[in-house]
Amino acid sequence: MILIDSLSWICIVTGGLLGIIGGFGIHRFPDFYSRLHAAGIADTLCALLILLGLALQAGFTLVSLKLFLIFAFLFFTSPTATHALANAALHARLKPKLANGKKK
Amino acid sequence: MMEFILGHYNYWIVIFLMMLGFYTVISRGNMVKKIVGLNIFQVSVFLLYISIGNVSGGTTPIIAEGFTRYSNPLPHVLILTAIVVGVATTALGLALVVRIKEAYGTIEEDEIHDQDQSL
Amino acid sequence: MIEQQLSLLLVAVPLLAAPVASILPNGRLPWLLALVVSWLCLAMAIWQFIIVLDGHIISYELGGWSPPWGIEYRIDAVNAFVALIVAGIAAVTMPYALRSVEQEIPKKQSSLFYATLLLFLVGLLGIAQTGDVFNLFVFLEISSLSSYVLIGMGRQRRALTAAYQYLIMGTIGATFLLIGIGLLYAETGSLNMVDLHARLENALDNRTVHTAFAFIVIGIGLKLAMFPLHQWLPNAYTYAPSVVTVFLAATATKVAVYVMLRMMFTVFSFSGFVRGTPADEMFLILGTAGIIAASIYAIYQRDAKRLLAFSSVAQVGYMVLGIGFGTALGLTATVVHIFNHALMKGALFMALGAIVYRIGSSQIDKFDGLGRQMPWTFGAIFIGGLSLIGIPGTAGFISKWYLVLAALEQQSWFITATILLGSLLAVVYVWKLVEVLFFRETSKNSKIKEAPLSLLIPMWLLVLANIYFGIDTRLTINAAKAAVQLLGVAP
Amino acid sequence: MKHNLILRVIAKFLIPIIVLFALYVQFHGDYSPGGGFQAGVIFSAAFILYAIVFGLDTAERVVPPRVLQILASIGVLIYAGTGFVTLFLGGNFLDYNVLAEQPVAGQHLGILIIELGVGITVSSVMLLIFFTFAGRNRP
Amino acid sequence: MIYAAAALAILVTMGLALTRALLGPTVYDRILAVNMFGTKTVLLIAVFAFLSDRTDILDIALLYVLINFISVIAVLKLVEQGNFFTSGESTTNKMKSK
Amino acid sequence: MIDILIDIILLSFLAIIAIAIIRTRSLLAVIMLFSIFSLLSAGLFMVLDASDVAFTEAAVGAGISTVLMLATLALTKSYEEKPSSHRPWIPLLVVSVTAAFLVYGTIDMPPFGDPNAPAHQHVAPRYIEQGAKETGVPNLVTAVLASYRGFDTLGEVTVVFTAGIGVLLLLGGRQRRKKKKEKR
Repeated sequence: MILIDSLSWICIVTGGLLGIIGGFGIHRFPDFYSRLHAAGIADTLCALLILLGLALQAGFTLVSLKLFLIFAFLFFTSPTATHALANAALHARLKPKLANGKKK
Repeated sequence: MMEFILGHYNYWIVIFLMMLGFYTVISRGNMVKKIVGLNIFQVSVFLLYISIGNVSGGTTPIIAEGFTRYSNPLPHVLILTAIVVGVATTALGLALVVRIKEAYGTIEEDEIHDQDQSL
Repeated sequence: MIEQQLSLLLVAVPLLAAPVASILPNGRLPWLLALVVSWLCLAMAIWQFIIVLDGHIISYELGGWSPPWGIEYRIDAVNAFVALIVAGIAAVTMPYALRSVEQEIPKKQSSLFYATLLLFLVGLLGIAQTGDVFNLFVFLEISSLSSYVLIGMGRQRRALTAAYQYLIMGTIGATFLLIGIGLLYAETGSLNMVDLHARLENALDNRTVHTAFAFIVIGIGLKLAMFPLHQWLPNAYTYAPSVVTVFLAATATKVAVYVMLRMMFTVFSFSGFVRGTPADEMFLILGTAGIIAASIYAIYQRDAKRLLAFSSVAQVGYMVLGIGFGTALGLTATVVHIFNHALMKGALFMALGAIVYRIGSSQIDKFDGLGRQMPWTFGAIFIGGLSLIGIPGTAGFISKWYLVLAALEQQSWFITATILLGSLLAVVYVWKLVEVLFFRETSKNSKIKEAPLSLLIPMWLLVLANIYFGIDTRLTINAAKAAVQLLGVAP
Repeated sequence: MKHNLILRVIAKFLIPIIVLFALYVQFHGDYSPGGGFQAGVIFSAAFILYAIVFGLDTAERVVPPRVLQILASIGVLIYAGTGFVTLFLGGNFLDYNVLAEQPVAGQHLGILIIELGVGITVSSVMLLIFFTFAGRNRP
Repeated sequence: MIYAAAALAILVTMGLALTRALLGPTVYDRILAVNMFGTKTVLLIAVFAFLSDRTDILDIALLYVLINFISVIAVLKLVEQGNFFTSGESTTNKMKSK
Repeated sequence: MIDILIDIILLSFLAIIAIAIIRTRSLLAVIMLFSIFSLLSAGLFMVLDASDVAFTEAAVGAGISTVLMLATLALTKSYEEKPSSHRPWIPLLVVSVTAAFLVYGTIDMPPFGDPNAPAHQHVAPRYIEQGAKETGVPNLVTAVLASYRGFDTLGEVTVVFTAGIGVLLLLGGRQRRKKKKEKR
């Protein structure tokens, strides 16, 4: 029992921290694409960890099924949205900020 | 005094929100933005209702084991209806905006006013 | 069985008919349905009115739940009277609608148009019947939403901006009403009007209730086109299709006046919340200001529909005055004026609709000499105008008479003078119409026929009603007196 | 959207799940949050997604607007009709007690039926509104 | 306790995302921030469901994911194609990034 | 306690967003901010124990309203709001007076969350105590919505229906572009 509790603690805390890091990421990175990157990775992992932590608390019930569904949705939709977003930005000729600092 | 503030801060922020929405409606000339403002105004009124219906220490009014105190379901019902009314109004308002754009070529109230005056 | 369910069926039958009308094939079928339904409603409204006229109160529990928990329809003489007006106007407007709508609305939209018209009727009847403040809000929104659409169906593009303006102001009004209802609920825990009244008796000093009162009055005031809040009304009436103008002008503001009465007397107790407070003065000031300002505006209009619209704002001023007096005489005047004004504005706008049907415009400078080519329509405008002024022998006289009596009773010479001045101004703007229609030369090459019978008959029905109720006042005055008693003001 | 293969695949996969979720919300609304209105909106959201990804024409082939309009009317008729049925069974308007032998069973049945009516109307109206907006100005 | 901590962390992230949505600078940044904000709201609701011990409100979180996805897709459709009727084969690209 | 904290933080987020909406000129950004506003207010509804309302607000405000606004934007092609030439102080005056009235009204209001407030004492207890027994539905909101106040819901459905046919009437017909002159 303690094992599961502590596991879920770890998961949730890491998830929360990752979320905050991602939040800083979209401020600290210089241009849109790198922000996308930060948001994309940190976001999905943060969601995964938090939902996993919650599922551990809930045990093997309908609740964890719902949590799994939420995660599945997030897992599919978040990258899709991110992908579509990157696509759209590229399509609109939004130039990445390159090393030499030239912007569109 | 402290107790009074703690007991009413929620209403006050909600009133502030309401007034932001109301201000958007009456001060902006852009028709889409007016409708956004109207929505904010209405949502804030919904928040007022839900605040009224809240019971501290209560839970959402779905009967379940282990809970004895539930928040008041009646404001929730009223607000469900009001939300629907709100979206219906929004849809109609936006439809009118689209038609106005087609007829006048603009959705700024000032310009429409000028066009009507010059007729 | 029908008798017990009557108060409900009055609302439920058109409610059932509206979705049916929307899926009927375009053409005359939806119109026929609307016609039958509106006549059925009139029959039910008359029946209901007869039941309650002797002081009987119908209480109908929707869903079988007893009042404070469920929604109640509570019909007394006031509700029944207002429902009768709405159903009556609908029943007269529907035959008129056929030709007028065929001309103004594309044929492929006719079924949807009649469905919306029926929904408008549902909303108004629902407001009139209900005894629950939130149910009132819902039906108010049904009627408002359908009226926004109906106004937007006008042929000129300004109809769209008029509808939009009305939508914004109407929604603000409805939201204010919603805030008021919410605050009332927070203080009492009830939504039923009678129950609210009982629970507000000992909350006279409660500041929340005062705020609720203010918000409800302003919210309804917007719907009512009470003087400084009337900006939506002239445009809406001017650019809406003729039928819609007739219906809107004859019913919508009247129902709003009724809601105001209901709120002031049934929900809040007038003597507790209005008398002796700034609200009391406010009503009188706004009423007089409305009468004078709107009448003067009316004189300067170049569009006949707009002229009458401003006249409507002025007439609303009379009703507000009656409420402001808060005496039995004042209320009688208001209730009678609700009825009489529906009759005269119905007739006048129908006549204008007939002119629009023939010449396609409501600009006064295009009316030259039209009265001689369309004598019956002109007759309707003439008699309707007399009634608007308040010449003895017409319905308009009765309500003005009671209002003057009420003012004299209060020994308020200023207000008496205002009422008379308002009538004088009405003479000016009615004369403006009559002069152009009858005494100007007809432009030579125009050959304009009299309006078709299907427009003339409903129009003259209302005109004759104007004369009839100007001579035989038993029905209106008795109804108004019964109404006033129920509102709790000692005679 | 160009190059949107991923979007299409995901949408194809998601839409049935959304519809399933809508049905769950519709019929499980007695026990958990939700009900006819919410279900109707979710249902229409599924089709809106379909229309956005696969094009309005395709979506309108699946559910023609005329059908939607009729469905919208049918929903209201189901609701109001339930009221009339209770009238004929001797109760007041919308008094579901008379719908079954036991009042509580009648209530439950009545609530299910009217929620269905709400769901049908809301989903079709929302979809209809979206189609009308999206289809305006179509070449 | 742990739920409260998680809720706080999520709130902080939401605040950060919100500032990005307000600052922009491009429309895509805003969409990105809105998307992130939506995801975090979902998590907040899931956490709150446990916090208040009413796990049946997890349905709402499920709904949020969907709605959030749809609105993001709708914004992209508008930005990319400027209309809602094409199926995506043609690109009219009426609106450049702001 | 954490409830109150979440409540306050979410409310201030809402206020920030609302101010941003007033100040932003780009309509696309306004609409996206509005979408967040709805989503967030739905979250707040949930924190205030109104899960059904949260459900609806999320589906309607963030879903349908946003999509419709975006569709409107696509049709009107107006992405920027033009600066208003109105004088701002008249609306400001109206708003301040209204706000003052409301704040005056809240002074006598029962404290937030007070279980002894009149709103929770009169009609509501019956719903909570008897609702599930009388209707067989444990979700009290559904019970009240569909049964006790079923007629309101019929009205609500009628409102939706009205909006549907209203939009069809206003936008359904094919555009009549050629007749522009006639329309004046």
